Amino acid sequence: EPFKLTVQLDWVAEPEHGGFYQAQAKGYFAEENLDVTIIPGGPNAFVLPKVATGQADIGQADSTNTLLQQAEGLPLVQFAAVFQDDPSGLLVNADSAVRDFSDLDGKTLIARPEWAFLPFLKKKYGISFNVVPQNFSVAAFLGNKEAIQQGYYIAEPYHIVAAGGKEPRFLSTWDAGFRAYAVLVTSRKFAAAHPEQLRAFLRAYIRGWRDYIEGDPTAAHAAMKAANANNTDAFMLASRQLLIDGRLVTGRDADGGVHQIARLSAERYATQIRQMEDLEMLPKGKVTVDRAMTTEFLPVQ
Amino acid sequence: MSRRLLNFLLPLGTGVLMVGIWYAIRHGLSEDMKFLLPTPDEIWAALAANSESLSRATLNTTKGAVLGFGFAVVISFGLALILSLSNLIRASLYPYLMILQMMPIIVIAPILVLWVGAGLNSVVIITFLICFFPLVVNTTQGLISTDRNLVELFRMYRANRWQETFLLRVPAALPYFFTGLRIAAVLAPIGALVGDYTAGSSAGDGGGLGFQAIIYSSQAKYPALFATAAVTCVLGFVFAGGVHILSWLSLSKWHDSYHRSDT
Amino acid sequence: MSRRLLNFLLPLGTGVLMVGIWYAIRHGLSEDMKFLLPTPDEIWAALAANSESLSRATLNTTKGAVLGFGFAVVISFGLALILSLSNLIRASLYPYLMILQMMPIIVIAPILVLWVGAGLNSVVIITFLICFFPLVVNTTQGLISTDRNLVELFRMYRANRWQETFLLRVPAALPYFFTGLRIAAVLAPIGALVGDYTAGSSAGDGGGLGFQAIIYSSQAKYPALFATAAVTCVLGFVFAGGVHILSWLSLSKWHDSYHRSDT
Amino acid sequence: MSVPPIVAFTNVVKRYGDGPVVLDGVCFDAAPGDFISLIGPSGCGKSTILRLIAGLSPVTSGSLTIDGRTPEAAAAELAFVFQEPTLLPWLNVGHNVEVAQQLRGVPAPARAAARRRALELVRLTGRESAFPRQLSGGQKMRVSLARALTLEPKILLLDEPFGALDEMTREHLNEELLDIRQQQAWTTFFVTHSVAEAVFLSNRIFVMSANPGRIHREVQVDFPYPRTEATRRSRPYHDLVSEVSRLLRSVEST
Amino acid sequence: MSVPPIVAFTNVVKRYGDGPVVLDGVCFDAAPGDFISLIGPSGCGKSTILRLIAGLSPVTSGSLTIDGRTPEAAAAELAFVFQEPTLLPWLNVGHNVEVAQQLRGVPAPARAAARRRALELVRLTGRESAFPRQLSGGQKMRVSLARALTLEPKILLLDEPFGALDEMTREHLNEELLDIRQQQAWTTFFVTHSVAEAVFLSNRIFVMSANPGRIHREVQVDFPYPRTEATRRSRPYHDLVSEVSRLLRSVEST
Ligand SMILES: Nc1ncnc2c1ncn2[C@@H]1O[C@H](COP(=O)(O)OP(=O)(O)OP(=O)(O)O)[C@@H](O)[C@H]1O
Ligand SMILES: Nc1ncnc2c1ncn2[C@@H]1O[C@H](COP(=O)(O)OP(=O)(O)OP(=O)(O)O)[C@@H](O)[C@H]1O
Ligand SMILES: [Mg+2]
Ligand SMILES: [Mg+2]
Repeated sequence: EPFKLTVQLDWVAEPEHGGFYQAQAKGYFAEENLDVTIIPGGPNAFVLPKVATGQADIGQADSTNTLLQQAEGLPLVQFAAVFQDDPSGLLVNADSAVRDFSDLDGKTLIARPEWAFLPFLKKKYGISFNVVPQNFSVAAFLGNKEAIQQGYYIAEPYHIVAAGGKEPRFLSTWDAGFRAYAVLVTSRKFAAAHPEQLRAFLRAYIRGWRDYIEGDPTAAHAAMKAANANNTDAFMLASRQLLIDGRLVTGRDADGGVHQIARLSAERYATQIRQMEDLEMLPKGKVTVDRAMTTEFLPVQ
Repeated sequence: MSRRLLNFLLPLGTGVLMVGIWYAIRHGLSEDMKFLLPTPDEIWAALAANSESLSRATLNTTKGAVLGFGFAVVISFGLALILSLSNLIRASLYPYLMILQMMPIIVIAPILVLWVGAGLNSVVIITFLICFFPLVVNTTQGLISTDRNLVELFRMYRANRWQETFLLRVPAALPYFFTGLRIAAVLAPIGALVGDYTAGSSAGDGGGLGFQAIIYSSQAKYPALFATAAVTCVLGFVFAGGVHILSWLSLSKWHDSYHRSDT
Repeated sequence: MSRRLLNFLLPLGTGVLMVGIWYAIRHGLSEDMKFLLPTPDEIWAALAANSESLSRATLNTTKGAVLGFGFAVVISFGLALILSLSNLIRASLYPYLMILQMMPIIVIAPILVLWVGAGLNSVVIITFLICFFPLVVNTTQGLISTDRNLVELFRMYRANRWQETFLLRVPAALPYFFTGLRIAAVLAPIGALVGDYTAGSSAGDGGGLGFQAIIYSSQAKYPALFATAAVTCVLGFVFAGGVHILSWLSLSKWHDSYHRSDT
Repeated sequence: MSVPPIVAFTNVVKRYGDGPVVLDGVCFDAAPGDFISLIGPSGCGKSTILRLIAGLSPVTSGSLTIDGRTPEAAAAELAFVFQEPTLLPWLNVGHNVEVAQQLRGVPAPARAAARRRALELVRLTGRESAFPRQLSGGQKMRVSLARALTLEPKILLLDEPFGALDEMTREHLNEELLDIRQQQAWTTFFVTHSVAEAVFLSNRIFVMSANPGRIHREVQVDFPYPRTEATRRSRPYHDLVSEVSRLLRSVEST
Repeated sequence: MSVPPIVAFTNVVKRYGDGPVVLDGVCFDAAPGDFISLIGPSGCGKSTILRLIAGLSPVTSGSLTIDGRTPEAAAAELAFVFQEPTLLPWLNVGHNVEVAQQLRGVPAPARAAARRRALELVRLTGRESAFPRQLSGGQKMRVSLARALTLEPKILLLDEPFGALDEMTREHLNEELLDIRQQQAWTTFFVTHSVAEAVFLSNRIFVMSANPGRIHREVQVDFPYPRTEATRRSRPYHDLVSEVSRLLRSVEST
């Protein structure tokens, strides 16, 4: 009898969830004897509290936010990467004078106020700027040539162009040395109780991603369209292409490649934790690498 | 006759004026801002183009709004009856009702989602929370504003609590009650919308209008976004229209608000 | 005497009861859900720990709430005066006021931000939009519910519009007006909060309570999040307290709602 | 007294809140079947006495018992026509008349019969479906009276029920009142400004003085019931009316 | 007629909405200074006539002019005591009395003097700061009367102003009314149910019949003004009272 497992997404079904949907559509989960239910997210998916309280078994989130919530005592563990780098970054108009992070000094940024990257930028570049909340809208960006807005590398640029705007320039977090992951998390309880199922899940998930970016994405796209009527083929294809070109799944570093899919690096976590401790976002010593993440469910290389 | 004509013409006139202003503002906007304010025909087109997902979303939001509004009416009515009993009860309970109303949705949403699950349940509760307060406050005020002479009449005939409440205070409170209802009717659809995008779920049949609004907004589909808003307004008008009719049926025969001068 | 004592004890009693229920619910929550509902003392500690940023945020939100509420009172009063003039004017304007109220904030926020800039301006406008409708509806209903005999008295003495309005209709509408005010007072702080997290700005002194709430919420700092909510409630209580006092001063001498029975 | 009093005032003092003394040391016993008229200057406390009996307002000091009980406990057997017509604006005339019986739990069919009788008595048959705001002042007062007459109370309190009525309707109602009283044997308290009416209707008249309100003098009216047009034309009747008028004048000019 | 009429009814018909005919073919002219009493059964349209004159309600057909103008245009020179005391509940007695003058734009110091005079007249000096809900029925009516008396109107409409008052206050006010009238020369329309009062005060009495309301008969009262206690005791006065009473009875029994 297949093992039932629920996955809570952070947003509505889009190519950033390609790995899940391809694995689901192609039956990879079933082959591992898993019965996976994918719950689409949205503007307020509350992924981490849901996983922490057992309302979902696995969730997708970003590593910084997860570290913060782990520091507050949520019994979570990060156990695989979705993206080797969190694709959240800053969008500026193509012909804006802002080319570099240091140019942000004194500017106004439209971003989620809670985004850890913001204090990081201030500290690293010794700059200051003003933050206005981003409400999932690109209006301000389209309406104001000077706007600087938080966006998702594989989504907002496409919509801006589709709405008649010029292709924006993307200032990425990784270029600033802020190496956050998009990750999968589960609760400590679930990890302790079902290690084999998590391993099986990751095997199928990695297969799914690999198949999605290297093979034919039609199956995943059909499934995502069914889950989210707002998806168009054009968008999904473009988004997938950005995801491939940006090497988000496979890794941008020299050692990148399909073997890197879902891998997490303890060293990068150590760096991230140190950075956040320096920013006083995390109390010193409150979160340790081995409490925060584990690689034990990833396939052995 | 001519007055009856005016009754149609004036609202029509302001309607035309509003659309005129709309076009004028749009005309005045610089070229690269125009997208912010789609024209009514663009909105209409978007409505047609997205009719399938919008009608599904509308159905979901309507469910949330109707249920939330319904619970708000019933529960607030009961609460108002209790609150109207005495000053002391008001002093004891009112602060907690205020807290219920003042709890930011952002605080409530995660608790709700974890407790009753994202989706219709949460949407109904949030709609309820947004609608119930104006109803409680108005109905209570109506119940305690009953003409003292009439109250004495009932006391004198030793009306029991039930009779005093339902034969006297409730009918006397109707003008206030309908005022609250008029407010709540307009809050119900936005309540459901807010509920939807703070604690809705796209699972199953794809969320309601709040979900759609966020998606359209994030995809810069402004005509569709405005179409969503338009649908919300229509929903609100249907609610308000219902309240209007009920109010007319209950009050027009006797209440001074329906009789400005005699002829 | 003993009644006066009861006047303190009963509210205190329900207060204790509420805190009891709070602890009971928390106690009943499974271990891994407890973080969702911090205890009052945890909230208090978070309040103390974050006092600096919270007090700055409170100041900002208070500004937004006071200004938004103030504009709502003044403008809705003026609007109600216009709406009370005739049925025809109501039929012509009311739908647009409803639309104003029903426009989802999510549609308005980006437009506002582009138009008046994020920050205090936008927060004030959003607070205004959230507060003004209950005020307009209640005040209008009050103005048109004036006792017909008194209206005839004024007509007979050929009172001009100004006199009929300010010497008759406005005082007669006070019970309704204060009912609206009681609702708006509670909506003002949450209005400012919503305004803050949809169109606020961290410029200068770092945003208001809405900003803080988002940050605390996303970081699972629940005690601090509840502390934010508590501060919002206190703000609301201050507003409501002010309205309560005003209402008492204006109505206690003559309105039936303050005279249940004579002694 | 052989029969125990149905209403007993002993040294009753009444103040509203911390206002001046409105009634001061009011003492009297009313026997079952008494028809007591209260006359006196405006503001002397006539309505207040009725309100105390009805239990609408507590006495400040002294004691007041109805049938040996407190007014609150007793008043199930009481009907009151207030000085101002107190109609429910959302009910039509018919329903307004029925409402007192409804409060007493009388079932709807029985109510309809009483309603028709009472409306006929006050000559408002055919106005059942009018709303209070469509009535003249006197019509409203008559509806209010009809409402009280649908009950068969032990104590009937009438606060100037005929003040707004023309003489003929007034006389008609005076006679009807005495008629029904013969059958139902109420104890009646009747406030009026017409001395003639008081003398015609009552067996006892309390002439009150004001500031503070006191029962200045009680006048016994010994004409036998039933009283008729003939009573009205009799010499002793006219003499008594003159005497009470003189009493009233003496009270008011002090 | 040499003097042009100040109030002229020509074939006035009145219906409220699509209700029955309330007034049917009412015709009369009132000369300046006339004191006209309206008597008739309850619901015959007395209050309606006053409301038409005050411009509170439009005539359904026929014509009605005040000083040659429409009632709406003329009414700045009019005072009206409604059948029910119509006080602003949020104002104390003093302010309620002043409000009519305030509407006429009289400055505050002048108002205070008129208020004091009027309150003294209705014997309510010292109750300035009471609120309407603290007054007795007769006191409310007197405040309402005092309010009208602060004006110096050309036309005074009084709808049973003394119905709720005791005889002595009533006579006192009757005499005061005639006194002030000597100085101010109002045209007065006076609704009353007391034939004696009507005869004492007026120079013309309209006896009305009901269903539909009509002026059944006009009675001239030729006693010279000023009228006094002596008038009240005179033979012709008593005869006229009896005659009018008879008229009224005949009207009502049809
Ligand atoms: N607003 C109204 N709508 C409908 N009918 C009305 C209205 N006002 C009065 N009527 C009717 O018109 C008739 C005359 O009323 P009006 O008040 O003039 O009588 P009245 O002579 O003053 O009687 P009363 O002595 O009882 O005061 C009555 O039958 C009454 O029912
Ligand atoms: N609710 C109240 N609060 C304060 N004072 C009151 C109240 N009701 C009545 N009074 C005062 O008590 C006194 C007696 O009032 P009451 O109504 O009994 O007089 P009344 O004899 O019925 O007069 P009238 O003939 O004018 O109706 C009056 O001076 C009045 O002002
Ligand atoms: Mg009285
Ligand atoms: Mg009348």
